[in-house]
Amino acid sequence: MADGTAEADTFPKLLIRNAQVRGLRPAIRHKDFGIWQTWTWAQVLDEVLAFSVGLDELGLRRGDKFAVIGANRPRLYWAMCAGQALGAVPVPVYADSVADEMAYVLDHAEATLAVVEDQEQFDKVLAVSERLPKLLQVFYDEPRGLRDYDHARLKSIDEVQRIGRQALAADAGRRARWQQSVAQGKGSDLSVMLYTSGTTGRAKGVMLTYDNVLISAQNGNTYDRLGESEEVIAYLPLAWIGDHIFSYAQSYVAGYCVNCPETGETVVEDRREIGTTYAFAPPRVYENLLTTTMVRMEDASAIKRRMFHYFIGVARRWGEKILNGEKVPLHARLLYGLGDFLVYAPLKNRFGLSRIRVSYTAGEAIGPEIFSFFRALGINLKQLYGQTEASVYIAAQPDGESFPDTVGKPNQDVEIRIAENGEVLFRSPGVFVGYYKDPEKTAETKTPDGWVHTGDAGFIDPKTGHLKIIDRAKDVGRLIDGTLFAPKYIENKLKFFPNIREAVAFGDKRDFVTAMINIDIVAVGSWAERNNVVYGSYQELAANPRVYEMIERHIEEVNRALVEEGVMAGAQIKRFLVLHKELDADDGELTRTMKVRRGLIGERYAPLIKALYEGATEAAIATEVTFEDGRKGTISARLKIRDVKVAPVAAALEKAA
Amino acid sequence: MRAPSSEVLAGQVLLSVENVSLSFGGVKAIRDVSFDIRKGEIRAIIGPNGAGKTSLLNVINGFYQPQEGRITFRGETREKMRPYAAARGGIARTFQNVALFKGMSALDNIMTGRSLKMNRGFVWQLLRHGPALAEEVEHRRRVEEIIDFLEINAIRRVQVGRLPYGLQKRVELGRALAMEPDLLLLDEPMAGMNLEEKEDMSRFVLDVNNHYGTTIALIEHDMGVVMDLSNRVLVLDYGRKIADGTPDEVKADRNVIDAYLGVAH
Amino acid sequence: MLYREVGQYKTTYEADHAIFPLLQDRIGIAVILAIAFLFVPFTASDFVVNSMLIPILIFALAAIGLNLLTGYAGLISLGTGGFMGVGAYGCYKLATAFPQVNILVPILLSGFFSAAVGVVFGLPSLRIKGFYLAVATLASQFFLSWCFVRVPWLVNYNVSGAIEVPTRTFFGIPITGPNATATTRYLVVLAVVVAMTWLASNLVHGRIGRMWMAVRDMDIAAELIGIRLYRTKLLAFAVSSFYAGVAGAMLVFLWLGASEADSFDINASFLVLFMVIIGGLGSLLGSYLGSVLILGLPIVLRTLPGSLGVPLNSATVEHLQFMIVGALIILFLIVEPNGLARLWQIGKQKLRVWPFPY
Amino acid sequence: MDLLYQIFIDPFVQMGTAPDLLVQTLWEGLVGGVLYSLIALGFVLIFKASGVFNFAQGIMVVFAAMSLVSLYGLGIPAFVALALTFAIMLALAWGVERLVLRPLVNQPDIILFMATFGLTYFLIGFGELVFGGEPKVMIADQLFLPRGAYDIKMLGGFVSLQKIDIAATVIASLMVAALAVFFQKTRIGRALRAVADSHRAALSVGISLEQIWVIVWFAAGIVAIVTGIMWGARSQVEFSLQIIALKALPVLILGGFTSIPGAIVGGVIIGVGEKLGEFYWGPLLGSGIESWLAYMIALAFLLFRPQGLFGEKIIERV
Repeated sequence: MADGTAEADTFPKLLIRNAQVRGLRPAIRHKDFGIWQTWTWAQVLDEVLAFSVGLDELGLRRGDKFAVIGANRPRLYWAMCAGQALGAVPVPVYADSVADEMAYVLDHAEATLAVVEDQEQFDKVLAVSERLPKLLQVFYDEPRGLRDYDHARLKSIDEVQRIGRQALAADAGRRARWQQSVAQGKGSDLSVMLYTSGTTGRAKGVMLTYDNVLISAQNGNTYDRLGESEEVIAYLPLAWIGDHIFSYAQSYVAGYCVNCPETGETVVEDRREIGTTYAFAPPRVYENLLTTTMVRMEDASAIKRRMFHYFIGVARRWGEKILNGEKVPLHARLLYGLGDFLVYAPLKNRFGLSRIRVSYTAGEAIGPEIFSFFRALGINLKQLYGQTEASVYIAAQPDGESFPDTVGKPNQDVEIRIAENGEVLFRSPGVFVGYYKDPEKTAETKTPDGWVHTGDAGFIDPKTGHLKIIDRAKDVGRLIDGTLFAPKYIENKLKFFPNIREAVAFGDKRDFVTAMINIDIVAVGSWAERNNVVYGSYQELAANPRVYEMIERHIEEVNRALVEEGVMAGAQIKRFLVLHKELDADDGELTRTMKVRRGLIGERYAPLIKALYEGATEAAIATEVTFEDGRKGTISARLKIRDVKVAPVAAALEKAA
Repeated sequence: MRAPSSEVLAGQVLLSVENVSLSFGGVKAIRDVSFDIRKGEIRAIIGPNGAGKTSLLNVINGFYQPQEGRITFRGETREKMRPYAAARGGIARTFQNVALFKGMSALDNIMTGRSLKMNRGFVWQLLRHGPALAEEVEHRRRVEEIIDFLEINAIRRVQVGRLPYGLQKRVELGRALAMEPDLLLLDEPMAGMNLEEKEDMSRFVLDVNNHYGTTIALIEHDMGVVMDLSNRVLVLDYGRKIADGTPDEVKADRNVIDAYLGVAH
Repeated sequence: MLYREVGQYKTTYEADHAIFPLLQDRIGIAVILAIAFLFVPFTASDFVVNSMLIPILIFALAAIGLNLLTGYAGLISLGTGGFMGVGAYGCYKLATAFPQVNILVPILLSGFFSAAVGVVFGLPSLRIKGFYLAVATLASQFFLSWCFVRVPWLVNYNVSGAIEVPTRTFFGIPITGPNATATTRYLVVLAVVVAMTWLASNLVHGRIGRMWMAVRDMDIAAELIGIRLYRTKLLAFAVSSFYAGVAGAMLVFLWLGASEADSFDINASFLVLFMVIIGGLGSLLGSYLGSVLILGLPIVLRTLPGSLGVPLNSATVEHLQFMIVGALIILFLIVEPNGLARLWQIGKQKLRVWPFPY
Repeated sequence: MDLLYQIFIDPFVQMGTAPDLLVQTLWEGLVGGVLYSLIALGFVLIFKASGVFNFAQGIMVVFAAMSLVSLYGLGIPAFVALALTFAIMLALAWGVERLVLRPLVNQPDIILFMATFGLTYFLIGFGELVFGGEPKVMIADQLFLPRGAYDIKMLGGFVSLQKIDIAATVIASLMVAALAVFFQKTRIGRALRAVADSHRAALSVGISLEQIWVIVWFAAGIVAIVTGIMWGARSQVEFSLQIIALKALPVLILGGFTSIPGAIVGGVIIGVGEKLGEFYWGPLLGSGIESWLAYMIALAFLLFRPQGLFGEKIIERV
């Protein structure tokens, strides 16, 4: 922790420091009214000061909690800092959460006021306001449509800032007093509360101190040598620890510029305009980029398409090596250079990733070919393993050590330990204080000596010394013959195939492993068009024998891979079926964050599972579904079930050896 | 249902049309129609096809010249409106089947709406620097507010010819708003839209009315929409006024029911 | 492919309203200008300069003029030739009336004559549209060319009935008349054309350009927005004719050196109209491309057989030339009715989204 | 004052004093007008049915005349040559439809207009290549067209009527009559009228657009042949003649682009006006004013009746 943070150990202090050290550098931009409105650090300080004093005037006190609800907008980030300057604690809330979820968080956090983006968010708060006696005031950013509302407990942020500026103008000492209150803040104070929606149960409020967040941010910066000249684009949920660290903490520590896109659908254009140097995204973002790329290229002229695929081939062959600085033959370099001119550079230009230095994927496992695709283009894509409870950083891949199936080495100041049941434990400066108002949960996850149970099972890969995550620890089971069975691990391997959208594997306390597959309608659909397979509906396409064959091949590949892994060679998939409907969050089969609800699926599709294990070649099923417009109905179908070849273990082991 | 707020019903008259008749050759499009529009209200004009609704709008903003009658706008009485005078006076208009400038981007279309408000001379325009640029920028700022208001940021640069119908209608509304009108005439703003688009458009119409305080006269077929949006409804049939009043009154009116159920005249 | 737009973001409306928002375009323009001003003069042969570059530039200017009227304001005109003539004769009168004045002054002032005439013959455009208007402009064309022949005053009663361009100097260097070198004349023309193109692009990118296009695309809506149709249309006629006039003046003073009345007859009008249509309505770039094609093609066709060693007598070549030009015009219209400029636009778009098709 | 006299009084005095000259002028104007009408007719036919403003009508006239003369020159009997010429015009119509119109269907008018320009250039080049550039003499006698003139003594002077002119007038009238019948009575004719209104309407009559285009262009071709013969017989056949196409434009303005009677009336007005102007006012301005007089007449007329003589008033809808 070299510069700054030692003396500047809170966000407000960092802001003041930045305003002094790099007052004229851009701190945050927002594509608004068609151009990039820009604020320098000095300006941000001015805005936050006014905002903060305004909040003070309106009665926000040290220790109060206040909710921040909305998309990534400068003023919402300022709101956090403005509150923190008074010693209050921001509680960012997922903007897409429904009123009920919102009510729970605000109530549980005992928020006294909320800063919301616009009418949409306010309406949600309003809808549940009677359940929130503690919530006294709401401030909004976007006035549109709120004109007619009762403004007794409602103010625009402008208004708040105006009040602040008045107070500052009225009283010369005001500013000094504000600075004192900033000075009172210590690194050990509570900085933020982030609610994590686990796969089960109510959301838990993770309490993080300034030290947790800022030291982790500092370590992250040194790890990737991030400086004040970085450009990042902030489009991921405020309430997500990732965004909090990357678009807030690291920016304040390093002094780099954060860019807020104009709207959700213009992110790609906006990213292209800005040219981000440092990026962070869950796998699906990269996945979508790749899928759209491939789909679009299908419409390109034949020559262009061939050229594209040829050079992508070249890239896949040599790109990684070149990126990792290995030595490659001259002709390969030349070929790659040509490809760079014709394909890679233009492609990165379209993605807006031409200037990218470091780009992380985290939160989920990423498909190997997706991963290697971006690496091959010369994009320094790396994996990261983190948690809210760790202020993100647990493990990450160092430059030049990227592998699709590992999550990297422990970050600076982080210790990792594997429990005998295979669960990963860690200890670091980022370790959270505890769950808000929930000591026993805290005790469950955090040992007295500061070790945290990640709840993930994993192992240190002997080859690379990197951490590998298999699955949620509680989901890891064993077949009757005792072989280790990690459904998630298998499912991910399956999902890596673009044609497979979701997969659910069964096998715990059973003789062998089976799987239910969800095809990806986009990928398989365009495959069907190209191979003139006619289909009328998702159901029809899913049942198509040629689709079955395709899926079967994929599964065989997975089996081979499992064998090579060694550890789970015994847990190969023996039988599978392709589901007639997409697993859907609206039907409760997935969580809002698109994780499968294994238990519920187990019950709902019991007849199918039964069939899978009784060796039947067909099974009937009727399921209730919820349509777009909320109506309910049932779909019923007869599904074919297939056996799959399993790879000979012994042979493979020899190969491995 | 939108309760006709008392101050609107009391509000003073912005525009009144007295005994207006209009005919093309022998065809009588409007026969001796009188009605008024009050400041700040949303005034619906309904009636079966060929009832003369559009012609009435055309008379109000001076595109057609009536043979008889008077038009009083902002206390100023005229035999006939002139398009330029109408526009200057603050009457803006959208069209039944979108009349955008097809060759131009959404942004330029809306910018064109501000032509009246821009007055840097030809020479400055030639140089496109100093005052001319400053003016351009100032008006761009205003236009961007409208773009933001109508949530068409994403299609700012798209040539309007390529836009889906619903968005075209929105851009056209934007162009009209760019004139900062006191009276906004909407000719079937929701024609040919799906439910969702209709709801959006209704929301925009209401927002315009209360955010900019613009008085609005709109022609609409969808009765539901009319009832939700408007303070008062004028009903035309065969160029004649057959009813005029609050949505409920009109709904109850015998003539209206006949006209809509198509009883022989 | 060549376009790298990453990092080109705008923080002000001034920057956003730039005529070339993309860095790559700005570079391209700079390079072209550099070549035109610094490279060409020292390398190109007099033949190339005289028989290609100068006329191409001059007609490009005329085409820009017509494009402002037809392409932007949507008013068809078949009178360009006449307006060019007015410029030429006007310039001649001025130049001979005030010999001491620098020749560039009358060349530019002559535009005002044609502008005035243009407005007069533009008046019908308030009542009539489309082909009717085209024919109305034909009236001006025929009337004017008649004047050029019948009014000896225009040529100061020369027995030849033609304009004879006097030698005039600019800082001691002759730029008009027999002893002005091709290169100097080229540079003068280039300077004027570039400057006027810049002005034109300013115009069409601003309020006036938008008003013209509004009138073109949907005059009713334009009128109800408060755009005064007659002002807008007449302004278009004035500006358009001004450009034509200057082009005409340069045609005589900086290219032909002397002119018969028939340099400005109906064929001239059609020639320019071709350039605009083939080049692309509503595109300044198109005006240049059109000029290059329409003037370049015959030269190519004339020189081609010879260079290929095919023995053809000049008459036959002449006829073939007519046929081919005719056929090519039709072909171009079929391939890309929106003109060469659109082809360029499409190409550019492809380069921007490369490797994607859209 | 003196000028005013020359303009407003003197010409009419002359008319009064030498009525025979007046009649002569009127007659020549009439004949000239008839020929204008013929060309205008060609335009109208095509414009009515395909919305194409066919600038090539002029060159078609020349082309037709040239073919006829040249074919005869090859020793083919006159009427066979005439028949062959018809065939040629049919081929031309077919070719135009195939190579020009079909690929450009649904393009804006201006584009099609330009295309006919290209066509003109092509035909000029092609024609000169085949028939050679030099003027030719129309085979009037072989087609049994009368020559010479009747000199009628009237109004104290002589009025001479060229027989060929009379013939021209008669034939033109017959032709118009024929076309009128064709349009009113025949199925195809009605189809053509339908097309003018809407293309679908035409299809409902059971004729494809392509066919219709071929037909109208062929019809225009026939008109061209007749025009060519007449015009050629009066002066001679040369390519410069194609410019007379432009002369037809003011006629169209007067008569409206879609009205056959309009074309006739307009033609006569222009023809007569032109001759009178040239003869009585020309000297004041220095001769040659007929080069623009027609347009000025048309223009002046336009300002008062934008939709032409027979066009109906347009009501703009929004």
